[in-house]
Amino acid sequence: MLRTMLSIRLFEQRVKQLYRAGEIVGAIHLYIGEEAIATGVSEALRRDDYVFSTHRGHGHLIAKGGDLKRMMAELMGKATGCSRGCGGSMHMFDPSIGFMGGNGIVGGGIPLALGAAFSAQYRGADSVAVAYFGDGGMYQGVLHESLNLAAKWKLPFIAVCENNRYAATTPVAKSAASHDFSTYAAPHGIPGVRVDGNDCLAVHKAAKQAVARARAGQGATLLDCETYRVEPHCGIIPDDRPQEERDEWGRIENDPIERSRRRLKITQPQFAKLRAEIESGLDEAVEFARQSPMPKIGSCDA
Amino acid sequence: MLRTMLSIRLFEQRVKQLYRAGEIVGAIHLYIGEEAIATGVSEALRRDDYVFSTHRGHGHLIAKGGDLKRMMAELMGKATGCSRGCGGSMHMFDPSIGFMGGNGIVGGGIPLALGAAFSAQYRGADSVAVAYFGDGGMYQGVLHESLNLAAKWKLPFIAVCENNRYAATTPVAKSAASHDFSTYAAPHGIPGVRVDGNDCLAVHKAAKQAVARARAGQGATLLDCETYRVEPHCGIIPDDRPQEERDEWGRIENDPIERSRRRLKITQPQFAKLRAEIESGLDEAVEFARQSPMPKIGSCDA
Amino acid sequence: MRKLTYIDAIVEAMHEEMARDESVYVIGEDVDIKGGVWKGTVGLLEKFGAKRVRGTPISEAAFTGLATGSAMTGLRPILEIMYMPFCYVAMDQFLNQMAKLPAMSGGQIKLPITIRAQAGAGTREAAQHSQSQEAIFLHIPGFKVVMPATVYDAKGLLKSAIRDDSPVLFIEDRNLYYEPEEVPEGEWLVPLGQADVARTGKDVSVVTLGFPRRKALAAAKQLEGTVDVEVIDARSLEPLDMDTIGASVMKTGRLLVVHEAPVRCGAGAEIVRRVVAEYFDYLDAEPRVLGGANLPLPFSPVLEDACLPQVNDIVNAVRQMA
Amino acid sequence: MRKLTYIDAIVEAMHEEMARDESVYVIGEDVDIKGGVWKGTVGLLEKFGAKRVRGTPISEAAFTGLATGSAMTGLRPILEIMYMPFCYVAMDQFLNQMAKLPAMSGGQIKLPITIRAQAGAGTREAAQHSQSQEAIFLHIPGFKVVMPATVYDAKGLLKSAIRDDSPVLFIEDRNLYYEPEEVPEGEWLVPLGQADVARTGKDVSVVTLGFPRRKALAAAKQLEGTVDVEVIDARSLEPLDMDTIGASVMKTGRLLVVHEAPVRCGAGAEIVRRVVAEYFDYLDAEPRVLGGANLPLPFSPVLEDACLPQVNDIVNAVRQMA
Ligand SMILES: Cc1ncc(C[n+]2csc(CCOP(=O)(O)OP(=O)(O)O)c2C)c(N)n1
Ligand SMILES: Cc1ncc(C[n+]2csc(CCOP(=O)(O)OP(=O)(O)O)c2C)c(N)n1
Ligand SMILES: [Mg+2]
Ligand SMILES: [Mg+2]
Repeated sequence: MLRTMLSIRLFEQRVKQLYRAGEIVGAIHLYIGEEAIATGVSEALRRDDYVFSTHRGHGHLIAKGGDLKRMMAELMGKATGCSRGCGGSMHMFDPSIGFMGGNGIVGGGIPLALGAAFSAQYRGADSVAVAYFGDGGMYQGVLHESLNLAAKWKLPFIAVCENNRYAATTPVAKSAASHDFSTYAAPHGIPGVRVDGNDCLAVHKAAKQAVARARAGQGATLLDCETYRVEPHCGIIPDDRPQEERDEWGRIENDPIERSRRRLKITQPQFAKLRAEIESGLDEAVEFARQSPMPKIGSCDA
Repeated sequence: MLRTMLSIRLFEQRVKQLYRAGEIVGAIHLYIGEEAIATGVSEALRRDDYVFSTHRGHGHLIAKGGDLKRMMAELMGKATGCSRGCGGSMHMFDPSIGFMGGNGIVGGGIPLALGAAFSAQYRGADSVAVAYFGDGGMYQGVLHESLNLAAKWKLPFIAVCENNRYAATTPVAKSAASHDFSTYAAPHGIPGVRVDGNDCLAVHKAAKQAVARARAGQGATLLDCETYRVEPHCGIIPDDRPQEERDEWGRIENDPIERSRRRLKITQPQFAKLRAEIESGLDEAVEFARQSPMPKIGSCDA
Repeated sequence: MRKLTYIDAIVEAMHEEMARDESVYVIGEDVDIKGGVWKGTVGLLEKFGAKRVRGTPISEAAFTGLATGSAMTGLRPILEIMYMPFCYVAMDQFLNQMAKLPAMSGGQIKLPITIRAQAGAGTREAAQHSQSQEAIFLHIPGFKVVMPATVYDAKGLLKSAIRDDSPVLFIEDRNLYYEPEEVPEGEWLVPLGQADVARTGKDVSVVTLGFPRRKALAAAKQLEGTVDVEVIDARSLEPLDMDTIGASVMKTGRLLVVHEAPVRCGAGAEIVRRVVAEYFDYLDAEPRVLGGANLPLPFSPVLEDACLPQVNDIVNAVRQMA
Repeated sequence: MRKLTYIDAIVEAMHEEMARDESVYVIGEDVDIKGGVWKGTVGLLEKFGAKRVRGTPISEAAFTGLATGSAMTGLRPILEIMYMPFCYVAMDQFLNQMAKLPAMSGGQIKLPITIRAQAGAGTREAAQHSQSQEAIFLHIPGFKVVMPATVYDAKGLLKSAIRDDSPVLFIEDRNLYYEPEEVPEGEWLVPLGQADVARTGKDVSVVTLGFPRRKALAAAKQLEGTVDVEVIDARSLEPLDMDTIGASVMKTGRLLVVHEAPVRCGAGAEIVRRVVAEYFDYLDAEPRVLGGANLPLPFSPVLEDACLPQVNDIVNAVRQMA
């Protein structure tokens, strides 16, 4: 999992550079600091399981096995992109590995994931479907409708809240009457589990249980993963969060990657080597994206 | 409250006759058997409190003090109707007594009521707003969004679920993962109260508490009132509910009006007199409606 | 020939297509209880079981999204919306998701979804239960849209819709549901994108959408001897059969479009735009649209009737242009 | 004269109207945090307090309904939708509730609501963040709709919208937000229902909606000497100033409408329909609409640009008709 988390981190840092340099345009939401969630969840998934992502989805795709070259090409709007340049950062797709797309609408992907879970049940497959969403997604009614349906129909559905404390500039404490989103599961009679979202092992453990339940036909689970958004919400929005809060979450001991490195007792030289490997893959990805042609006019007319 | 309940019952029976006779057309949803809810709730309300109703709203309006003449005229599509013939059964309005309209969209009135509660708070008035909805409304996400907002902003908002076990032909047990809707309040940290919805005193007691909380600035409450729809869902839909269930709810001891009569020790002759009084008011209402002119073309071009 | 009602034709189409393809299933409110409110799913539960006939709670947004997600992963849902205005509750799922996923994915996602939406007006159910929405689904790219007005077309178009690989909005009119018409035995398809010349004539082309087909035919009958009216039932609005409409206009030089939706930004305006753009030189008079009044439909029968185009209105409009 | 940006003009209008009327308040996501994502509410919180500047959770359906309910009971909300396609999440509240309550109540309910919706395209934010929806709100009766394209109009129309007693959809274009233009000091109103003749000309009438005003003016400049183009910025789509458009068409005999929304069933088709119905005999050539491509907007810059009407497209279209 360390490798996956580091791949996500370095990918996002590269994206940030390219965005600053104007090589990548549009709206970019970085996953830095939240890597443990997608990594821990995907570690419990198979290729034929489904993932439905959000506006902040690069990490979800990398963790599901996404191709860095085609991702980078997508961000540059190239014909070789994983959505052929039609989707961009918020709408990457790779159905061949069960990655069913990012979503620009907060909460919009949740019932879609429900549908994939339904489809698995219908076909008698034991695949499961994961819906990621932020704390902001907890305020969208469709989540509650979906939890009810998933519970009632015992669908292999896993709702993963990436509770990074902010929806754009609005803190959770200002929007949510409840502060523990795992309690939203109770009225529907499904497990709601609060997890340390900066600990990939904790996430993985909870996800593994949820996946096992789902595969066994026992239905849905809601995970509330506590984490923190290290970067600003999006390129265009200045960041005004309290410095103490950022310092606290910024502490090296809180960093999901560093926590994993220490736990695995990876030495700094070993880590540097891993890092270098990933960076060279990223060099290739960027080069691939740069060299790729622009899509032909008309190529998104699905 | 007995008088109010009986007025509702007899009004609805009159509507049923007129509907059968073709004098009333359109979609009519009768409130028979559920009279204790609106009656118990409205008994706790003032004229300057707001009520937002549903497709099954005649009882809500009568309990709030609605004028039977103008209601009957509305049902006949007349110019003198409480919505000037523009609304019909599902869209009766009487803002002068705080009755802010029926609603043809399941759940649609809930956030409107939230707005009236907001408005009261904004203006520093101590009015409260009631949103009625059926068990079917529990499946609409906007309810959950509204509970969160009401809780967070401590709005004087009272959500009243008329849990009559069916949404059209679908029983609660088939749709809801949870069987106790009062539990939906817990994640938002507001009181959720389950009430015997066929006992106007029980409803009234719960409503009084909710209203007191709301007026005191302590925020919202969710009431789950258990009742039963005695009539078919709507004129056009045949009724296929289990006979045992209907028999059980049909038992005279379960009838909200009879329960009230017995409790108050009203004798049958007294009751017959009350009934006759109400019937004669209804005769007038029907006559008024019949004699009223049709609206002029263009009169609904608001 | 045999007699069949519009709603039974719909049921028959679903029976055939569900038997033909295991991935086709039905989802919507009450669809698994005695054939649903409109009797539009009669017998399906008994034949295909609860797995393939899914009654839902009143959660349009969730189950519309569910249908879409299931189509993304191999199924072919038939999604029933009990009354068309309830689509609005699920509009994000229709217009941001279903409409856009195929294009945003660069064509990797196919959505073989049929949306059965019950529409129609004149039934005294007031504004929130009666509203034509074809123009919205035509304006926002991503849907095919059909509006059958005969029993034959109901069955044939529904079967084509179910077999199509993109979202098809199939708009039904409850006023047509229960009156039998003659139809052939067995199976047939009506391809998407073909108008039906319901009556030939040489003086004025009247293009209808859905229910007004009947009213236009009645008007044409009344006008017999004075004006020779050609009635074209568009049937399929996207794709739209401009060839048939254009050929008619080239013959008559006069166009009247009739639908129940409000005129402003409606499908009639679009047909006028296209006819004007492509056949301007053939026009002998200004093309016109006769549509619903520009307000939410009132309840009172006298008011509601006045808001909808009636046979007389068509007669008058045709007289004015001929 | 002084320089002001479009977004600051909006802020100024709200400051003035909130100071003028206690019942006016602002509600939307992040509006109370540093002036919001777009800086469209800067200073309001400091001046008017948290009671009148309400940041909401991401619950568009609930807070749109809340705004409506508050308007039913005496307040005058300014409802901000962060990106226009998010309206779909609240579409029942917009189209079944806000649009219909005044009519269904027989006029007893008034809804003085201003909906500030941030729209626009060309910013590489892909299909779910860029979609013009004016045609939907024009088609479904119940709204007034304005689309200011200048700083002057942004302020003047917003003030008129806030003072109006019915729901007014105020469509902003993010591409216009931050570039200053010259405007007068103090207060002014621009009445709803008046078009602006942005440039007079005698050969071709180009009617624009929103942002394309600029492109049409640039095209007119390029065409100077060959074709004399009149550019009419519709500004207000409902009510629509047909007198000004008609007068122009009577002069030029040629009409081109330009907007960014897809052409099918768009506002351009509606303008063509009306011009054809009312000014047919003045037309010397077929009226045309130049609009967005008929697909969800793609991300890739080359593709997105190809989907939107550009200055060159306008030049070519005008050349073809002149
Ligand atoms: C329905 C909807 N409303 C508003 C937005 C604008 N928006 C985009 S991301 C965002 C914040 C989302 O917060 P959260 O769900 O917590 O995810 P995070 O960005 O924190 O990962 C907002 C308000 C949107 N995309 N969709
Ligand atoms: C959004 C929406 N979906 C479906 C309907 C159709 N419909 C009208 S009433 C009804 C059942 C409502 O059940 P419930 O909320 O329990 O109220 P009840 O009729 O039992 O009083 C349904 C499905 C509707 N009006 N609105
Ligand atoms: Mg967040
Ligand atoms: Mg019920």
